[in-house]
Amino acid sequence: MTVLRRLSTQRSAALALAVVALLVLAAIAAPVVGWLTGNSPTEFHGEAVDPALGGLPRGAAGGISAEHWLGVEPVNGRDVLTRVVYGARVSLLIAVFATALSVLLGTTLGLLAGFLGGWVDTLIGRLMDLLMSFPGLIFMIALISAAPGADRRLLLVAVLGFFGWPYVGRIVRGQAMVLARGEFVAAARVLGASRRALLLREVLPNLTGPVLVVATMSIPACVATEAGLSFLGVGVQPPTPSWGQMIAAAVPWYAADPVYFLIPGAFLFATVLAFNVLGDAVRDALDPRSQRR
Amino acid sequence: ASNGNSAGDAVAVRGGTLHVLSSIDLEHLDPARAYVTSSQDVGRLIYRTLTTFAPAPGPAGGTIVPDLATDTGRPSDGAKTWTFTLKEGVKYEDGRPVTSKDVKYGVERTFAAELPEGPPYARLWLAGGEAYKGPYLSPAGLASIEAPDDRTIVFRLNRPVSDFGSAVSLPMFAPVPQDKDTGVGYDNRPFSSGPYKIERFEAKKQLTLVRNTSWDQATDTVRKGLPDKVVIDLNLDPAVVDQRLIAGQGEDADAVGLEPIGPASVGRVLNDPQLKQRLVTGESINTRFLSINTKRGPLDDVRVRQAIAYALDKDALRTTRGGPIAGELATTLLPPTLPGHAAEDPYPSKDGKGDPAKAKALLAEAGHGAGVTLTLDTPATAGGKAQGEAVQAALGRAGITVKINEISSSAFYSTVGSPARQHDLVIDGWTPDWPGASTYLPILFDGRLITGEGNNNRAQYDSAEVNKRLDEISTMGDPAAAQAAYGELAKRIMRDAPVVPFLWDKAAVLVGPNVTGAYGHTAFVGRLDLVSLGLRK
Amino acid sequence: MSERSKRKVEHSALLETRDLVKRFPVRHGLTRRLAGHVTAVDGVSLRVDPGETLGLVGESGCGKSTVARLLTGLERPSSGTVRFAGRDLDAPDDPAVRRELQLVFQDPFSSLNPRQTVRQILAAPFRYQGLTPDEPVERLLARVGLRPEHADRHPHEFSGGQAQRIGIARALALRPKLVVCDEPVSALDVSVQAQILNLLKDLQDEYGLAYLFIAHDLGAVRQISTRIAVMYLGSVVETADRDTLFATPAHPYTRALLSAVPLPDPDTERTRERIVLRGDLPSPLDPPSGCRFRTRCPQAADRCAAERPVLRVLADGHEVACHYPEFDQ
Amino acid sequence: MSLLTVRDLTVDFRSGVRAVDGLDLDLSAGQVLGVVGESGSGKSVTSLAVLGLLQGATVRGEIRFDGRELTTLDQRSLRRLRGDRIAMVFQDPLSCLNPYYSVAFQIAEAYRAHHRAGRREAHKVAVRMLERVGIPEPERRARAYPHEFSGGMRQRVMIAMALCLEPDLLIADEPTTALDVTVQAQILDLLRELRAEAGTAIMLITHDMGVVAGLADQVVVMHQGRAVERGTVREVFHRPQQPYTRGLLACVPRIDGPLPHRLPTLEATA
Amino acid sequence: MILYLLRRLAVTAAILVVICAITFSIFYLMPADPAQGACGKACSPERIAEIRTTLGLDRSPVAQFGDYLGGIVTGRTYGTGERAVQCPFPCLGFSFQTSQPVWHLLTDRLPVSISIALGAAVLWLTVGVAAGVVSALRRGSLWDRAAMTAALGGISLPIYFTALVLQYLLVVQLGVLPYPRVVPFTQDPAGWAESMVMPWITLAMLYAGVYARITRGEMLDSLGQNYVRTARAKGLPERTVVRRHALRPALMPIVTIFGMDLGALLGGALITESVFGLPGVGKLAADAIAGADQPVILGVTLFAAAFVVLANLAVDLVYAVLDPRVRAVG
Ligand SMILES: Nc1ncnc2c1ncn2[C@@H]1O[C@H](COP(=O)(O)OP(=O)(O)OP(=O)(O)O)[C@@H](O)[C@H]1O
Ligand SMILES: Nc1ncnc2c1ncn2[C@@H]1O[C@H](COP(=O)(O)OP(=O)(O)OP(=O)(O)O)[C@@H](O)[C@H]1O
Ligand SMILES: [Mg+2]
Ligand SMILES: [Mg+2]
Ligand code: NI
Repeated sequence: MTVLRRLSTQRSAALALAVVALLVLAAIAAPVVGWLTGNSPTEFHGEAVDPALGGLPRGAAGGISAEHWLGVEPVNGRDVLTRVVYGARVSLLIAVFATALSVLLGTTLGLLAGFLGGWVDTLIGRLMDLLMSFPGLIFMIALISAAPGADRRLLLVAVLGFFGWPYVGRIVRGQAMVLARGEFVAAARVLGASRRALLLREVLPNLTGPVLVVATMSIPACVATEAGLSFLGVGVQPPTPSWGQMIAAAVPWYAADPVYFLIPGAFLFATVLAFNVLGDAVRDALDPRSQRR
Repeated sequence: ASNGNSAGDAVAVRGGTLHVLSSIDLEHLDPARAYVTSSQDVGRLIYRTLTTFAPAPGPAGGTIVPDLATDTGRPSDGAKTWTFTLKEGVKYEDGRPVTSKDVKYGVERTFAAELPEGPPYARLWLAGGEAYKGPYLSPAGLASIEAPDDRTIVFRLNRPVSDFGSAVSLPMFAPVPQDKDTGVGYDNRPFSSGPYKIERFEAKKQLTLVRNTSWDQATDTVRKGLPDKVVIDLNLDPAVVDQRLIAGQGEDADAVGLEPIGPASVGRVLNDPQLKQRLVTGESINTRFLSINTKRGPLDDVRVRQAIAYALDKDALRTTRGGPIAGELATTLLPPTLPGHAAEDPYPSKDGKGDPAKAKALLAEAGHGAGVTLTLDTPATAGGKAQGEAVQAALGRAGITVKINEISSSAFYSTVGSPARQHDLVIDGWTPDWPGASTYLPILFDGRLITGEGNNNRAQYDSAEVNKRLDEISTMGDPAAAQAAYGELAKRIMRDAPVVPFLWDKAAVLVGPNVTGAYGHTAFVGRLDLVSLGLRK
Repeated sequence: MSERSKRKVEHSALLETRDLVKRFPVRHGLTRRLAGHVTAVDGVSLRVDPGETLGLVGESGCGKSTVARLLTGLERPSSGTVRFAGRDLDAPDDPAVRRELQLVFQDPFSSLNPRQTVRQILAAPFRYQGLTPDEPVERLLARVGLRPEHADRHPHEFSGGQAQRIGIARALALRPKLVVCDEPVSALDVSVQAQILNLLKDLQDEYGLAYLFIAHDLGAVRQISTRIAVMYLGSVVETADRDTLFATPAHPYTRALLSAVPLPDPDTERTRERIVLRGDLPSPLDPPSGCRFRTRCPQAADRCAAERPVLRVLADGHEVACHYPEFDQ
Repeated sequence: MSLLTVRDLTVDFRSGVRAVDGLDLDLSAGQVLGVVGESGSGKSVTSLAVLGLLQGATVRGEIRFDGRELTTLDQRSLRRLRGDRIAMVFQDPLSCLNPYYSVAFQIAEAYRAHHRAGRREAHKVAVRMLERVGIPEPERRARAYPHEFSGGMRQRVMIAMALCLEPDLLIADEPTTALDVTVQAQILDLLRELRAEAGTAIMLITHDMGVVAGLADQVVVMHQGRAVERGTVREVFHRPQQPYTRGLLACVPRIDGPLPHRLPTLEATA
Repeated sequence: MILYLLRRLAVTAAILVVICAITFSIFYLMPADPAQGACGKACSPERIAEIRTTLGLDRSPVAQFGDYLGGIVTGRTYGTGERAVQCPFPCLGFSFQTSQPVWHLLTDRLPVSISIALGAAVLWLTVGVAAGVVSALRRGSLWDRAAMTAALGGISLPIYFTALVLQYLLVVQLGVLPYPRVVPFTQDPAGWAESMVMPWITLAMLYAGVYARITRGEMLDSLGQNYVRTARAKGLPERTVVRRHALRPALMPIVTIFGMDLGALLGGALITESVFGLPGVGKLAADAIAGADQPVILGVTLFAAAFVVLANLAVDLVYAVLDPRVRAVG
């Protein structure tokens, strides 16, 4: 919690925290936003678009109006604002769960590798090398399209988490290795601590800092990758909105209806930026020596 | 439909480089394997077939005219034997004459398992075709194709086929000299008998055609061969193709699109009079429909299917494809561009926007007042997604919950073509291989042709009455009567609502300001007929 | 204690090592090629009697810390034995043995877990041993001169000297018989050094502890030790009673070492005779043949290169490993 | 004549720490000034302030070197002075040598910063300097990298680097603290020799009273940024005026003399 | 050293085989049936079976995998008899879709990918490193804060977003650049550069941000090193101090990351190439996945992985050359 306090004293970090909080709030309160604006994320508004012009939204700036605050989607006239807030739910949830998965896997395996060393380290190290030399995106697409029946959201979480853990693992392994050689671990060993106790009581608590930093950094990476995957055609199933899904749908329209393209893009950018700023700030807060700011 | 800008001041000049911009890949150049429209359209520049489509806009384009052959074929033996005579003076790119043996060899190649993808007619119709494995395994050849001399070729069929003369317009009836056959490799470099030969082909990237100097305009009534060079850029981003053509600058002034413009470009083009002038709209013989799996759940009840037919918002579906420019809302199976079309609207709604009330009533009558839940298979493409959502929204109004099952586009056809793996609904469509219903209704609605894999009858529609009628029509000697009979049968099928037609396609293609002779061709689903294009100087 | 009485209790040595050897593989460069083995500890035999302090001195890299790690089970010997309180220490994780043999580290901060409070750190020995603390943390703190309110602070809130006190308190928690102190004062300021040395002495007086006190600072060793062993390149070259060692060092290395320590007195410092050794400590990867010290020894002879001297008794309690020990002085 | 005069030197760090607080120093040419004090007493900061190498700190007071006021000198002139007339040897020789360059390069670099000299010539100077500070086989060892040297040899390299320009003043900040006593004795011998030969003035910073006793002419004892005691080495060691100095001398355990059961401690730092 | 290289190469090969095996098995799970795809819209089950045989899909997966690996090492022959097709070393098979040798497809597209990757790399290295160095030297200044904010922004921008916004501004609105198309460098260097500018900027926006941040951090680190203080104490000009004593060590980690990024980029500029429709290896991969073109996906995956692994090896070797501490004791 001291970390949180230190964060709030930094202006940029406080701002980023506010943005993230606002987004989370919007995501949670998505139905409220729908109710306020009187729109649902899946309802078509044929009257808001002009079929004769290929479904271009009627009115200026992508059909921004009193009913549709951020305009409507071309072709089907769905409300962009409602879809953006519902999309935030999906995108953030996937990112958070994927991060949780990769942190769990990465911490466990990285800890074991770094602490136990020897063949365990070799094995896990090789596994991480292997996973990191995979062309990840190609693989994610292939894996997701290989399992067509499953729930895409779970699949995305699984795939993002699975390909993300080596990055956590590498950092944890390095730290655990240093810590395992450290004198306070030696002290505990001299006192007769079991391996389990060494791992859980002495080493693990000292990893919370780096893990927290990679986790904060991993969330925006997951949001962006999820969007990228949607862009490449393997996102969540329609009509569930996600930001990547929306951007992907808007790509052909970027010249005809730039507003439609810019809005989910801007949300995505703001989110990723906010998390990145936050990640930096967390790192600085945890590491007083850091002279980054 | 506009006939493009070929009229007026257009002065077609020989020479120049024509650019063709395509957002997809030419699947195959090998005539044995070419079966998609763009391959056929491009193929016409490279090789000649026994007959071919007339190079003309509108319904005239559906007419079959002689190409390699001197006429459209002479049937005998009750249309079970077809004889063609080759024109004199038709030469390959190396100057040697095209012989009937090459045509025979070309057809035989299509039997080889290495060269799949092509149309099935040779295998289905030629006597002894079922057992033949292609020239690589049986070099002796197929006896039912005879080449008594260099200019005569005779096909012996296992059944009467009244429109075999149309069938031989397919690329698989193009000549292939045996010594030039490189098997699978032929796909990259087919030997030219047409006005252009291949200079360079990089799959999914670019095809460069240069003039075949051995080609003689005098032997060819179809192709104009105006540009010196044709460069086809493949696999471009569709939006980029549209934007380049809209800008029409530099080389792009000499460019045409191979595919219709995307929905996102429609507004820009139609709002700009100058651009609108460069938009060429062609009619097509393609019909789009929603297939309803008649074998599953509540869908075996005709009232449920009819409810879907009423509920479907055809207009919304059309909007996903670009609005009115993409075609007319369909009410029948056979489009007006096909002989045998008979106008009717068995499931009417205002402006084609669907009639949810009627649909609800029908559902209630069928005992599904509480609603039903169905699964729609769509390809995981932007278009598939948009159409799926339109179906979902429209049927949702009538209390039908639709779940969308996205399938990667590579797996899409094998999934929906497998009765075991397909779900309830699928957005579908069909283009006959030549104008007429004979390569349409029998393939799609003959219940006896339902197969475990590669199934085309995605409604799994199997009506003894319809099957019987299909057999009767296939033996009709008079093509006109047969087409009329197909028209009536189509109406009959619509009563059972196994499919809900929603769009009779049109294609709106952009051409560069410097291009002449552009028109949409029915046989190429309304896209440009490449053989007539030329450049202004 | 007189020399004589010490002889008598020989059979009841608290800690005794015999020919301890520890080799480490050394890898180098990009290829991580095995460059050879460092023999960090090369046949060390030591004994520590109950209640005494054995000082272990030597220059950096001579293997002092490795000895400490071998004794406390942090490292397994390549060969040789350790006997502690009459038992062979070959089961290094035997908690009961561990309890009586504790370690104090050089760097007071890195030996304390930064995430734990002092209370947690001082409770750890009991938790790891599965015991219930027999005295409150505050008592333990008081024993090393800290105040009760220090219990709930984190290590970084202390000065170096205070942190070292916590380390000592942790080592004392289980009431060990022997505490190995690996350079416990090297990282501290001179004024704090004195305090810690005094504390260690007080604790020894109070609890009858024995120490193995490792240092490179001869002054500190002299201050606290009863007996002193001098190490050079992995081996003990001389062992003697404190006063004997400082008065009559027999090994040339010991003599050089003593003469090199600067004395804080301008007059003596400027006039006394100095033995300045040539060169550096040889690489333990490739030690010299025979006597390890011969490359820097002012009186090396041929024999020194051929034959490795073993520790031999020079006088009562005075052992030296040299072919030509100095008897005079 | 005084070579270096420091008057009322005060250094404040941005963090609010006053590291040096009104310090006066005097050092004559060819003399050795010992600056002793405990960790954090401001010894290193003082030396850096003299060279103008302090960053993020405000330096007030006077630093006169050879008649020139250094605190107001422009960067260019100050740079010319560094290395050329005032050289410095730091405490931890490993981290003070750049691991990416050979030792000869690093010595030659210093030479070339102040002399017009070709690479080859500078290299020769470097080899000569290495030989002078007692590195065996200087020709061969010149091409070696710092990590291939032992601690004592690295410190010799540092000294060679400092002396290659024959400076008037050598500031040695704990030159032997990281070294073993036997090696320390070698380095101190080297410094003694250099001073005798070249007459270089040395400001010797250390916390080891013994080192000062053996080498210094004048001594300044620092405590919390101030000079608490100053005088000739004899005065300070034999008749210390301040209790702090007395404590400092007494609390260090010695290898000679009487052995107290408990060491006296400095109360101030408890 | 030779032995070491051989060992590393062996490990590399082993990793590639494992990657190959995993990729192979994943495409076994994929629902798309290449035979079905090849059969076209008018197809019979018998025909499908026939095609399966010719494609070798009826053999056991293990046997197919064996054939595949064998093909890479020794080349292999497809089909039998008169129409047998020789696929020379290194045979990665033929594309199901285009019947072209995969190796040929890859080498065909590599120039485009290399153009994109190298050009972008030059851009981001110069911009990123320069910005990072200046920021580090003027820590806390307005420039520093502006540069770091920009860097963070660059990092947070999704590639396709940057790409399309650039395209919208530069091409659609301002018309200063043409739509990206393939112009071989050898034919028309100016056109080549023009067509590559947007992909370069797009990638450089992202990576320059990353590199600026890394450079700044590393520079701050090395500027705080004692040897930098030594260099200043020697009286070296500040420029020399920065260049020689601060930048050089700071570049070491950058070299590492750069090697890995470049390796990854060559095999995987998936999104950039897709957005700009440039037919490089990444686009090849995207298309192959969309078309379930198993041999091509396998080929690209292996190729990309090989790049990453070899880049790692190269980085290690470069490290050994640059860092005397590693170079030592060879
Ligand atoms: N884990 C290890 N792997 C390889 N070599 C080691 C290891 N531990 C110690 N060494 C080597 O063994 C020798 C003795 O090291 P040790 O730490 O015991 O010396 P020390 O006397 O404690 O030195 P110091 O006074 O610097 O603490 C050194 O040369 C050291 O490099
Ligand atoms: N860059 C800096 N920023 C802030 N405070 C500093 C900085 N450098 C030194 N100080 C502070 O200045 C004081 C004097 O430090 P200095 O390094 O001069 O001590 P010292 O006498 O050299 O000690 P040591 O014997 O440990 O080297 C210390 O309190 C230290 O914390
Ligand atoms: Mg040690
Ligand atoms: Mg200092
Ligand atoms: Ni010391």
